[in-house]
Amino acid sequence: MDYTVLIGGEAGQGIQTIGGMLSKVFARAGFHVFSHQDYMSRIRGGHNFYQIRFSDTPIHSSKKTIDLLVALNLESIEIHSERLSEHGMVVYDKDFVKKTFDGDSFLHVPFEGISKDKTGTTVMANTVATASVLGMLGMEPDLFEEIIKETFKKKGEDVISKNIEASRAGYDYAVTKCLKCNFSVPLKAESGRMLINGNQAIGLSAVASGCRFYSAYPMTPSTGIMIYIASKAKDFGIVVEQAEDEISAINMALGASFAGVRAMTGTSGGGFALMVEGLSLAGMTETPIVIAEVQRPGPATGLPTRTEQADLLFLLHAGHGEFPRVVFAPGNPEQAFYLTSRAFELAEKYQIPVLILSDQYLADSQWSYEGLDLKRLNYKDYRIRGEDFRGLKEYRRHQITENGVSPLAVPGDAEHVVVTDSDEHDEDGHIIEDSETRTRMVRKRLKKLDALKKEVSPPELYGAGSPEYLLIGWGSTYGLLRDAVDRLSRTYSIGMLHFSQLYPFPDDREFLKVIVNAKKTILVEQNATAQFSRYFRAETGISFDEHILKYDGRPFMIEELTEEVTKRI
Amino acid sequence: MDYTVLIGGEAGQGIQTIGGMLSKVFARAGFHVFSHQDYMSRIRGGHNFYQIRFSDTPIHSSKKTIDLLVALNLESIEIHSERLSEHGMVVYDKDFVKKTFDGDSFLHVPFEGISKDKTGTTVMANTVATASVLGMLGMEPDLFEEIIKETFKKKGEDVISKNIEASRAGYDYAVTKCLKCNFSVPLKAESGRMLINGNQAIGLSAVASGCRFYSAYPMTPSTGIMIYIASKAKDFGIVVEQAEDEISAINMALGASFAGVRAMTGTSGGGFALMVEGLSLAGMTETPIVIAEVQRPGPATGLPTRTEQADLLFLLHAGHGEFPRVVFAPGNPEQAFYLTSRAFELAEKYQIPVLILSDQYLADSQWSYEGLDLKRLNYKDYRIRGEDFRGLKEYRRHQITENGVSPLAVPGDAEHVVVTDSDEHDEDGHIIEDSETRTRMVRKRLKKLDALKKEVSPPELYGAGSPEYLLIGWGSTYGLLRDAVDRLSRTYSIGMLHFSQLYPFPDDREFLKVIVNAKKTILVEQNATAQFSRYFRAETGISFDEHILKYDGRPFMIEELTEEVTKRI
Amino acid sequence: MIDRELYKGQVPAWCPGCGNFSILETVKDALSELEIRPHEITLVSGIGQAGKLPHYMRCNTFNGLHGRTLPVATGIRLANHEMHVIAVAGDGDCYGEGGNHLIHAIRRNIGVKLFVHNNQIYGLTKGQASPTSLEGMPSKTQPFGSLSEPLNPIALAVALDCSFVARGYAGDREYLKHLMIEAIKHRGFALLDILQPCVTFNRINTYQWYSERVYRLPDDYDPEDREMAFKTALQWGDRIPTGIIYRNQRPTFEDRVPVIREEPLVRKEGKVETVESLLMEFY
Amino acid sequence: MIDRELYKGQVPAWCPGCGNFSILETVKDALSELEIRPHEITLVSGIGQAGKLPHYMRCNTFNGLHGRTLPVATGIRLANHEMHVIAVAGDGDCYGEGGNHLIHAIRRNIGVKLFVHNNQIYGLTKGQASPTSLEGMPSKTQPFGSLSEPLNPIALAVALDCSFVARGYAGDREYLKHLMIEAIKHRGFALLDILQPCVTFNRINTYQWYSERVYRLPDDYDPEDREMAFKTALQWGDRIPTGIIYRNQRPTFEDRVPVIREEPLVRKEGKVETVESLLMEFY
Ligand SMILES: Cc1ncc(C[n+]2csc(CCOP(=O)(O)OP(=O)(O)O)c2C)c(N)n1
Ligand SMILES: Cc1ncc(C[n+]2csc(CCOP(=O)(O)OP(=O)(O)O)c2C)c(N)n1
Ligand code: SF4
Ligand code: SF4
Ligand SMILES: [Mg+2]
Ligand SMILES: [Mg+2]
Repeated sequence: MDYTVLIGGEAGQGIQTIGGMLSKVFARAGFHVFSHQDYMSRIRGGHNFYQIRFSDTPIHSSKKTIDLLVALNLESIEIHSERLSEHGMVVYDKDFVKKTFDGDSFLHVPFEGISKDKTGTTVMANTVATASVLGMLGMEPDLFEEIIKETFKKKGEDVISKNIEASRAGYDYAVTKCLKCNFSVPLKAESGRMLINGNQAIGLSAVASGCRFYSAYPMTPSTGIMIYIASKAKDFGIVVEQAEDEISAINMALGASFAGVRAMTGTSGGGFALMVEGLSLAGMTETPIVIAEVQRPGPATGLPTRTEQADLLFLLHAGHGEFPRVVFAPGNPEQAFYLTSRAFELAEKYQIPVLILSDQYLADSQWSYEGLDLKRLNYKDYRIRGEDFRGLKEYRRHQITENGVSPLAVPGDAEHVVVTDSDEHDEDGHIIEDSETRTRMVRKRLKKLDALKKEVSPPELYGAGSPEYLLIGWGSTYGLLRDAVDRLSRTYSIGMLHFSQLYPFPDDREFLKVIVNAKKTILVEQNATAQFSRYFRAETGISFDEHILKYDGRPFMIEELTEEVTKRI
Repeated sequence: MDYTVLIGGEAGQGIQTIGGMLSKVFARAGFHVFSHQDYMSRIRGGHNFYQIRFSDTPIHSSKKTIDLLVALNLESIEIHSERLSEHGMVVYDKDFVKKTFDGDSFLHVPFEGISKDKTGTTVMANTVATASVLGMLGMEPDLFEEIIKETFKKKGEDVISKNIEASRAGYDYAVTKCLKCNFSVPLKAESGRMLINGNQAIGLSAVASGCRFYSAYPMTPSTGIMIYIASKAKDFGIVVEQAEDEISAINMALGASFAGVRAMTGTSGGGFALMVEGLSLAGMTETPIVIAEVQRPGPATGLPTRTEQADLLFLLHAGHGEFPRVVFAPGNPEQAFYLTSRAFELAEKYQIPVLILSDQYLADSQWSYEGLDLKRLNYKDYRIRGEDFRGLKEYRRHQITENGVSPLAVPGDAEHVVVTDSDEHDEDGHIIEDSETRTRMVRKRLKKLDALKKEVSPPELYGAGSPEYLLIGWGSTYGLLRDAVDRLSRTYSIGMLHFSQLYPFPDDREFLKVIVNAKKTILVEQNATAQFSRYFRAETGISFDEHILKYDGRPFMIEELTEEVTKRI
Repeated sequence: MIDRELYKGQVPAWCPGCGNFSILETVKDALSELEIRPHEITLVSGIGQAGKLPHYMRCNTFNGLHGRTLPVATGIRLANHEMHVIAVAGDGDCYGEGGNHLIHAIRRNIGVKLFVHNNQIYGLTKGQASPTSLEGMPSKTQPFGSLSEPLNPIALAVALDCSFVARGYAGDREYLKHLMIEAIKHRGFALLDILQPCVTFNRINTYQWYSERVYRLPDDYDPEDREMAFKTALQWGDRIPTGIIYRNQRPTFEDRVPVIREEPLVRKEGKVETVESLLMEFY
Repeated sequence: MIDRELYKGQVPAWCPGCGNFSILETVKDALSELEIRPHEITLVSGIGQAGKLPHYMRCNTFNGLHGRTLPVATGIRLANHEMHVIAVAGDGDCYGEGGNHLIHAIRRNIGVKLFVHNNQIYGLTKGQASPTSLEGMPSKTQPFGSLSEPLNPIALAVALDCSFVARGYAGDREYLKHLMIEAIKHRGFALLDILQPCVTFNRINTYQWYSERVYRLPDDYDPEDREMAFKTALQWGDRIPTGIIYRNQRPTFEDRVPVIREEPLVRKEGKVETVESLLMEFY
């Protein structure tokens, strides 16, 4: 079983509500779920959609073919019906769509009518729509009712019971009327799965990793991280501050970090561009900071609500002067969860900026998991505080040590003063100009890279052990590459090499063998210039044989990708 | 003949006045001159120096060995006297230095005393010092008197005659007292040479290339460009605006360019970091702009008055999203002059940002030339104006054409409207979100790179035709590499490959043969991580054998470099 | 009067009922009345709902970055001061991200007109507090509501001696047109802050909220009296004044830059031949 | 009183006679009198001559980027509001490059004290006009002199309802100390603009120029009267007032962020164990 439901309509029609509820039902039922969102940069009108795939076997990407189209307007039918599978169905409310379709594959459900009928208002039309989908799929209505109860808990019994009524009516209507529905969804599993998207995973992990300060300026598609952390600010004692601009956001976070707390900021490409001077400041003052950059297509404003992977080279080299950094690009929410925690760990341990490179596709895609392991997040406080600080005989913020890491103390906790400077400085943190100190300080800072290269894990190899055809990618294409390997491995000896820990390039270069031994290496990227390929050649001198590139702001559908790969084989 | 004069002292003592006058005298006398400056980030006190080398054969770098030290304070003697050549001399005023030196190589000249004596004030001490150097060198005093006349023309006859009197007295004093002086400077040539530094060359070329608008925020070591252009604003009808910050500076320049004039901005690394979002905007709106980035050592504030080449990778990849750019890194003022003009040409022809990457060493170093050829600057107006614009039937700012270049018209000159957008847009410049237009527009913009690769010249090969040892460099190390080749070619088959047109990498890759055939390639760079080497490997897959790196903020002295090269051979 | 059809642009992507519609229509009215043709004006905008306005018109347009309207507008105006230049910005755009440029554009007194669609919210990014949001306004990124005192752009501008300071209201198109016309006719920089209901995200400052409070300044109000203007600027709450709150006649930036006194920069002929003399200075 | 020797730092690299020396000494006086020990205070500075001050003291120091003192200071203060935080900035630093942060720090009313060394010039970069330079002041980068109206930081702050606004003069150390002490004792954001002669580059606003004009506000001046404050703020020319020009008692930002009400953020214990509950929300 492997079905895709697409909910399409105008911004403001409740696509996210329906999509969110349905994915949750599927996950609770124990299925593997993958959803992604496609929306325009406007608040009302236009055309948006939410696509959910669910299956009883693992899946990690979206399909082109859809099985059930929930059309909230006519445009959705016009745009998406050609993607319907053989037994695919369209469910719509002819009053919304203002047209009637007679074909077998069309089911009219009076979303608003039923809502009005049962509850006196049309506001529960989305509940009706959601329930009718479940009815068409032949799933039990109980999980949805459970979710309704949770969702509207704060709104009171009346709202809950009305929604349940509307839901039952929608469900029954669909079950009764959809004679052609031919879906066979297995019974739900013993235990449900969790459902989480990329932004939530980063936010959750930040909270779990002891992030105490988050300052940012709103910018799609990164705002979800801020929203998540803000929602936990009260319970977890976090200061979340919306800064006046991105320059302020990063400098505030650096101030908070200097003062002794774990600090983070998040933005997208244009906002990150404004943070670049601050990034260099983090490098010079050796102030730990975690920065999430959630990419969207550029240049400039570009396509602000869509996806791209075109800021890679920019992030790798951003900032004037030379300083160590770490760049992660998680491939899915699970990796985002573990790597964000690693980002906080490395930022503090090495007193460097750590960048998390995500994108709109990852940010807004939901993945389902059995669970995430909190025990894998090992929290260690690398700062010298209280008694420990007071116990020091002397203190030099930028003391030169063998591995380049100086003691990082919390100012105010002892009588020692903590001094740092954006100018080149001596071990005490005071401004200098002489050649010798400069040289030693440059070496001290860059020395950290030696250890960092060992902290970084090599890429993940998936599929055939020594594949003839090797797909290479990084960041959010992870699921696509895996699914492509799964699909194509029936025919070919094929594997995937996926990079989520991008920089520094790992010391352990064992994995290069797989590349050298492959008959053909095929790079897959969501940009127009094959940036990773360039980075890889800069590190290794090796070029990939083929590039599959996409830069229209939309993610690959799995069929699209496998077709492209097949062409290149 | 190949002498070096070093003037050392505190900030504010007039080092620049003396150094400036002396270099001018040497150049007018027809010698080859090379000078560089070393100064601290303070206005008074500390230790600064100005080093001038002059010779009757071509020279392009500074020597470690100095022949004449003009010490304005004791520290200058302490720091620099160990660099004196065998017959080297120190000239000082024991009242400044507050100590007397008896050695043969020391000459006390009462700079202030003579000035006071002859003119009643001490203000002409610098004139005395300058003249005494000329006396010691055994040069004629006439050129200096000519220069005094020009310099003080506006201040009136009295100032001129007093300065000349002071100068004669200083000159005579030195000639009479310096019995050990043993310099043999040839007679002056028929015609003098011009003397120009990197910042002036960029500024001069901007004016000559029709730059009409320069907006910037002051930042050492780039401010000299702004000062030069500002000094010509009145005569050449240029608007020079000091913006409130660098973000404003670049956006203003883009506005002016959109409105129809050639526009430029300049800054150093930290200021450039703030311009990165604007750079991306130039890319998206296809607005021509020239940006000079005059590097200093980073990260952050670093060493604000010193030199480094550590922003290369940053500039090559700066900006979110993908768009074409050109990056030049002139090797000397002459190249700066021609390449700045080329920058304006290419920026307008292809409607792209063009970056000129300089550094403090180039900015403040003076080179001497017979002349610069204005005819090599071919000025062509690529904008559609007036009649031409009015004559168009229709107009689309971002029209898709075969080579990716759209018509660039001056808004207001015709009834057609000119529309551009930082969002992805259609040919008319209006915001779009669809996949097809996006893809076409990305291709259109990147298409320009094909032609640009042909506009760019391959690197300059100097020395042996097919050298065994090949020095590789870019930007301001040009003179050093050439001089090193000259020095070492007596012993080795050695050559230089120097890149001044960095990006795009030229289509014509003939020159790679020299690299492949060399026994050893040695990269010379002023940074700690061999950035050019990384860039080169990204482009070609080729790695260099050796790296000579310097990152203390000071330029190489030629002896230092040849010694290092010899070690690596 | 020019036919308003001449300014017709793309179909707006704003929410039905948004206050931006009336601002858009009023801009057209004002231009039509002033007989400024589409190619004689450049609209500069940033990113936000307000920033989309120029696309819904037909005229020269530079739709740049969020927060950077004023520098771009300044550059355009310096290059061609015969061009009318209007910067269209959101409150986040102009008072948040771009706050610094506002201060310095006011100081320059450059002949750019700034129309701020002040909806007291970040519209396009879905409802975060803006610098003008009321204290305590809750949002998803402000866990404890907006904690800062709202920015008073009018008081700020009066304090900086801005040469034209006005407030309009999207719900009073007639008066808004008058203010736009006065702003455009004014020599020097003009700030026109326009109260604009955002029907989707701002549930506090609604049409009703504004309509109950907004009033037109009386005819005998003297905008040249700076202290009075400051007092008026501080009025915010039960009564919100609209009109020209402050105005003075100080010289414009264009007046003070000698090189553009005779003709716009964009029309100056190059004098490349005279560059020869510059070369000589280096000998 | 704490021994001033405790604050002794590096040897200043300022020009002899620079007004910064007396500001430096006065900062030490004020801290000593307030008995704030070096580790109990963090000085945050940017780049410029003023920005070097913390190096010439001994205390916690974050000498960051040009223009970015206030965001860093805000971050420090939010993370640890038991720390005294003073931002030391130049006029270019704070009113030019960093103008936007000033506006928003004032709105936040965060307990950071901003001391601006206002020498009406860019000192460290050798004499370009700053936002407070007098109109017409010539410089090498302003071919026609400074063409903008000088920024009046006091009026700006009063307009933004800054909770403490004062002007001091480097040539009147006694009074300057008083103002510094009052600023530090004030709850909330304090702007102290300090007139500081730059003996090398500013040949207009010299010690003499200031001394002839500067006067102390009379004892009966009421800084709580905002309109009066605005009037006083506009005084600039023959008579330049120094003293606390405006003050109010509005709540501070720290007061309004609930999570730090009980203890500073930096001393909060992590509750990683309770994260388990967050995970459950995703099922
Ligand atoms: C540098 C940068 N930061 C953030 C954004 C995201 N962004 C787009 S519009 C906007 C705010 C919109 O609010 P406002 O300016 O008030 O305009 P409105 O939509 O309310 O008209 C933001 C934060 C951006 N485009 N660029
Ligand atoms: C981003 C950035 N732009 C420019 C500079 C160069 N810069 C250093 S100090 C300074 C101005 C100094 O003036 P001010 O802030 O008034 O301080 P002062 O030296 O007068 O005390 C400038 C422009 C910089 N360091 N960083
Ligand atoms: S979100 Fe608000 S401001 Fe934006 S279009 Fe909708 S109503 Fe208007
Ligand atoms: S340049 Fe001016 S501000 Fe800077 S140290 Fe010298 S006198 Fe002081
Ligand atoms: Mg708004
Ligand atoms: Mg200053």
